[in-house]
Amino acid sequence: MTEKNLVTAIRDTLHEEMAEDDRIVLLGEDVGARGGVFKVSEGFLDEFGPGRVIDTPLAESGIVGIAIGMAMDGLLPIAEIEFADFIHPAFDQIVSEAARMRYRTAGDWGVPMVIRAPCGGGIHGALYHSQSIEAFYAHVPGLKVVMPSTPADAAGLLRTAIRDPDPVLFLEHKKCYRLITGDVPDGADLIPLGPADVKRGGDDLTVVSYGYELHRCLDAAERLATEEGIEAEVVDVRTLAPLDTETILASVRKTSKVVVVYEDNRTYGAGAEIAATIAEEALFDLDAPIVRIGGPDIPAMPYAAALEHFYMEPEPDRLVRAMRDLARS
Amino acid sequence: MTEKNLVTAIRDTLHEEMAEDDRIVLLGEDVGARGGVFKVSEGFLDEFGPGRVIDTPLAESGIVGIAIGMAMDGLLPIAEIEFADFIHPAFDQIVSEAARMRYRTAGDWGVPMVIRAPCGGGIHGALYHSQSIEAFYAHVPGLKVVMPSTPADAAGLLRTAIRDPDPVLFLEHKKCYRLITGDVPDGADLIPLGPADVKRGGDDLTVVSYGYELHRCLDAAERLATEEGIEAEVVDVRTLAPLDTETILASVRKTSKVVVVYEDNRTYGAGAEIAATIAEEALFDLDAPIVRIGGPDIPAMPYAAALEHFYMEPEPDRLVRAMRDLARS
Amino acid sequence: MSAQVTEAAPEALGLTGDDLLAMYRAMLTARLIDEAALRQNRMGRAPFVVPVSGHEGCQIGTGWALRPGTDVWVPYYRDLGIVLRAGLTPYEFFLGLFSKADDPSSGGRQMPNHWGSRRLKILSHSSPIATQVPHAAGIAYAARYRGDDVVVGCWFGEGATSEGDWHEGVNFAAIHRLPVIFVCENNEYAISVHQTKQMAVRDVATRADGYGIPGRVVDGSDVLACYAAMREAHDRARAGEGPTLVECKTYRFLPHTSDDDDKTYRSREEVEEHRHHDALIRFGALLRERGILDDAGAEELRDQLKDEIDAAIQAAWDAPDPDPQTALRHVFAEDGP
Amino acid sequence: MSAQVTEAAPEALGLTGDDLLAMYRAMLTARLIDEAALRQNRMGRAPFVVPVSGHEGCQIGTGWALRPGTDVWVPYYRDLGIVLRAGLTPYEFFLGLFSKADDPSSGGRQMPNHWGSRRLKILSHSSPIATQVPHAAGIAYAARYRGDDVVVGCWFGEGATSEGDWHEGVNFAAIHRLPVIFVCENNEYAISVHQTKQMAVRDVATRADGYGIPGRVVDGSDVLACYAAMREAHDRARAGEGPTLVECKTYRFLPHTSDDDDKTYRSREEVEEHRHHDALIRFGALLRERGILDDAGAEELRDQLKDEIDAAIQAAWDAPDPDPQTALRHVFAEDGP
Ligand SMILES: Cc1ncc(C[n+]2csc(CCOP(=O)(O)OP(=O)(O)O)c2C)c(N)n1
Ligand SMILES: Cc1ncc(C[n+]2csc(CCOP(=O)(O)OP(=O)(O)O)c2C)c(N)n1
Ligand SMILES: [Mg+2]
Ligand SMILES: [Mg+2]
Repeated sequence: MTEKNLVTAIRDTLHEEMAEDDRIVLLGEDVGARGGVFKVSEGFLDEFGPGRVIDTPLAESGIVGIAIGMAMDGLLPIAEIEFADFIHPAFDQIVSEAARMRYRTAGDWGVPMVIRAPCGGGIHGALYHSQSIEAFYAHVPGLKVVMPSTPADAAGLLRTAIRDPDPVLFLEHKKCYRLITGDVPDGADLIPLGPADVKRGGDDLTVVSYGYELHRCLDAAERLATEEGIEAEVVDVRTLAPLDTETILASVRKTSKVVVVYEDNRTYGAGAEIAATIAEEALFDLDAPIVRIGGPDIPAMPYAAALEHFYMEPEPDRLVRAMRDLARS
Repeated sequence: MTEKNLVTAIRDTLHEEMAEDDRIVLLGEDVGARGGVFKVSEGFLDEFGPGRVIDTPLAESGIVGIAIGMAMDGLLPIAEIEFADFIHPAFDQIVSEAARMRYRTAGDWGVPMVIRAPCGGGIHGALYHSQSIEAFYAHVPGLKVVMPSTPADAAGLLRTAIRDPDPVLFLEHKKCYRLITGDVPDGADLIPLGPADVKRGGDDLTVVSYGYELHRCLDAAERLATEEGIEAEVVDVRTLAPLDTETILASVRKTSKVVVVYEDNRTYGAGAEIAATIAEEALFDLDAPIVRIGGPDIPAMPYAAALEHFYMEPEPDRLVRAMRDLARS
Repeated sequence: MSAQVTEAAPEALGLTGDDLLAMYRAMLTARLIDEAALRQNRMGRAPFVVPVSGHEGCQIGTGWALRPGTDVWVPYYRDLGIVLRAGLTPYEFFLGLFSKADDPSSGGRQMPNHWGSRRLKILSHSSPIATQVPHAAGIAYAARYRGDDVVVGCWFGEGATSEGDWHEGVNFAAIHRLPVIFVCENNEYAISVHQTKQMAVRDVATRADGYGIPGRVVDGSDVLACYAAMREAHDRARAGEGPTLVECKTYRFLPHTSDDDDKTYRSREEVEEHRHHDALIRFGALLRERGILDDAGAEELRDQLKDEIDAAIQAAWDAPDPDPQTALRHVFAEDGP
Repeated sequence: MSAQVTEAAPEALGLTGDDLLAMYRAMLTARLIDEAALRQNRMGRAPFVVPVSGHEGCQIGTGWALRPGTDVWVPYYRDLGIVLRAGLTPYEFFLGLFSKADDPSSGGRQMPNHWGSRRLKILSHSSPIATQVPHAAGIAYAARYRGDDVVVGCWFGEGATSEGDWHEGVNFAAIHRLPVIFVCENNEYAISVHQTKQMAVRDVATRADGYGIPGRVVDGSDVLACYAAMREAHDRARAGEGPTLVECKTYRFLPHTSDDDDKTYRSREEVEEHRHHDALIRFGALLRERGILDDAGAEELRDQLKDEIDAAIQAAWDAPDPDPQTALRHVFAEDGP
């Protein structure tokens, strides 16, 4: 075990995997000399050479499309999208090509590729450096969508994603990069894509979340436990697609109360699928209406500190209040 | 009132509006000489001229981006995407530009534009001429998403969309184009964007749907009424965004049972938001778990007749059975 | 600047009489399959047909410079001639046309002409136009990365060149001097949209300069000129000199697809005029001049191919349809990671 | 082919001494705002700064050929010089830098340098690169459609030319011969990615041929050459002759933004070398030669501008922040349809 922050866990995992397997190539904007705008590939260019660490032109659709070609011909490309907000030009290549390749060829061709994208807000990134994009992609059959919230999960899930025979969209919340630290196993630890993870046990209510919001839920849960003796069970979805409904439903059946929390704007967000699944599968286990907390339905997220703060926290202690009210209801 | 099919209602409305207001221009692939692959603009080129009916190069991002520029400078562009499946390259222009323009300028600039896209399957269109795309766009703040199911709604909603000061994604289900006919008011009838429409009254259960599936729900409801005396209330969402939760909740509170039906692949589809909203707002009004029926989680939709039919109808009488079971539960 | 490439003597190109005969046979096969497919469409057995007629010359001409079994093919839906050259059989074509379970491209999941075969090194191709261009660049990158002696051929219509993906894919290939050849089958129309509404230049090849690669313009009805331009590009690619953009001026004799009505956007006279430049006629004449194939031989070949195609149609029609339940398969790899 | 445009005599360009002085003043204002903004950043009052230093010459040179109040500006984040020319005041710039409620571009919603003002005919610009290129074409189409005497100027870096949107926007403008001028501020880098990894050509302007429009290459440190090229393009646009692609060879003296560390990807020597070609120095010398501005006058001007900027900073800093509740506003038009 080594303690590191989330971005270091990703860097180290990439480094270990690239040192292990020369089919892995990294491509994206500024991944080479600059080592990535978040320094994820710092030093990689010198160590692995320009053939494996490719500074691309400014063209996301091309980055993904070229990675698809590489993946169809024996390489294991890892495409870095500089900010998740800039993945949109690649939407067609991801949805129409990467995600459909295996299905449309009845299994003949596959696209073993990872797309890494730093996402999320609360980092003063304004409208185009703060977006959550998981809802768009979790809906796409043929694509796996992962968002780790801890360094250990990031390492284990990324390693599995690289070895997965199908395309994986790997979302990294920028706010977690340096803020979240934790122990990471030193070996080549693999965490399967799919299973959610109960990050905190509790009997009074279930909280389902992921990414940076998960940590805010954990903080709120701790506060409620110490100050009011309310024990919340906190489930980290970890993999949006495929979605682990079993773990979520098991917790809900146990606590009979659930709040779903996500940063993305609320309406038609990923939390809707989670809430809907509970409403279909566990309705009669519920003692209270499902509570869903998402961001305001505005383009994430304004620049001015006051406006950004409003997005992240429309009312003070929003989570603690919602969890308390639900537990007391 | 004149009886016409859905595609004719759209054609006539476009024609009336263009004759009325020369700020309206039509642009897209094959909209000119060919009159559109669905003949929606047949004869328009001769009548309105090449300045207003623009055959564009094969470039969807450009089509939308150019329409945005036109809209920012006083025109009212209607961009046609030949098939909704081909709108994906324009995802960035729609999400980052059209939908965010007003917000990012605090109201200074707006994009009064309509994007028309023929969507949906069951017409032997295979993986890339059958897709449902509403879930991707209904999630985007700043964008309105409309899908009419009747000729009258198509006419009234399209007319309103053209006059709306903000971008509207207008989805036309290809299967409804010629199959669905109905009376259309002859005047310049306007139907507001937002309100859902109860297409059939009933007390035993609520069915929430839209597009072509709505008609299959109505057929099933008729069968259940005549054969078994079960009266289903069928709500046509009509506008996915903004979503009319009041009308949906009012019906659910009345019937205490609800099934949400949509053609798009089920997981993270638009029906999830509808089901989640009901679970939050009307949980204690429900006598049975919410039922959600969506397409299989495969890329819509294979070409072979047998496979396409499986997508549209995995088991025979799926809707009738689900509605009956729910009513009887 | 983009240079015009014109007809060369077969000998100079290293093509034997047998080669020329094989090329003619392939072109004729494509033409006869087209006619047969449209008959199947009229009979109601094939809901959707994408004609090739008019493009056979530039497809076989360019395709002949690639090495089946070694090089990689990245064709688009119009490229029946290319996939025949790559090794697809008429029987396999009709399995696709009838969307049968054994359709090698997609098991009946995609529309006809949406090619793909790992075995034949034909990349799977979707409906969205131009998405295959970056794929071709990526494959060329992978091959070069491993040091494989592989050239990637990437075909598309002039309409595809308007898409951003075309620009991004060609640019990347040029920057890395990748072993890929971009072949534009310029038939003047993107469905109904004439070239003059697609670009303000006469030749797509003019764009090559802007990427720092050579551009070539060839008469698509001149099979040997197409072959010569492609051979040169193939040599450049193998020599590590990077991509070439080859533009073949061609014409589609039939509607865009069986769903199209081309009378709405082009005159019969225009179509007739182009039929006079049919590569099949022109190349047939060349074979006659050179005593490789006389009229009797041509007739015999045609009859033989027709029989083969009829047999293929029968066999394909009798082949099993996909099992509905299989619609759920292959969303992800079935063996798992 | 893309032609090289070189310095012309101001008289020949119809520029008076006052014009030259005004141009110099604008360039100097941009430079001094840059320095002041970075000081604010170090003081912790401006979290994010996008420097312009090095680009002032090509911005003021090209921007001067457009008519404020008549023509439309489609700039990108680096274009402080352009928006100053369009009429944005230093005070308004600092309102944006401090994301204040009265920031004319976005009311503090967008990052600094994400310009936009209906009043000044400056199109709102987002972070995604090159999305404004199709917008510029659309605006030019609308203006031409109405018969307005309007020219659209569209600025971007060389990095933007790799995006599909750039290709699609320029192509459409060329097809319709729209009154738009595409100006590439080529500073050799897209953040850290050098031009040689972005394209296989020396000049972006080489791409013009492929769209059927003229391309011009100018030395971005030669203000009058930039003006001359833009004037010619402006005349063409007004004469209905369509778009021009003007490439200005320039250089960014400072890191990409206040978040960047350019030492990781370029040497100090390289940066120093380019500082010797600072357009501000070169243009200042020209004014001296012509007796338009002597050293004393230059000093005086600098002091005067500094005072103005300091006053602007103070006023902007004291301006009110946006009210948090307003974050919910303007998702849609508030008056409704
Ligand atoms: C992204 C996308 N947009 C639109 C279409 C609809 N479409 C199918 S073929 C075609 C024209 C293609 O023309 P071209 O590339 O010249 O090839 P050709 O058919 O002429 O051989 C269009 C617009 C599509 N398939 N994909
Ligand atoms: C679509 C998109 N991808 C990536 C980025 C991140 N990014 C911001 S500026 C930039 C480089 C732009 O370079 P260039 O166009 O040459 O302009 P310059 O900054 O050199 O003036 C990049 C990659 C972005 N803003 N948008
Ligand atoms: Mg064509
Ligand atoms: Mg640059």
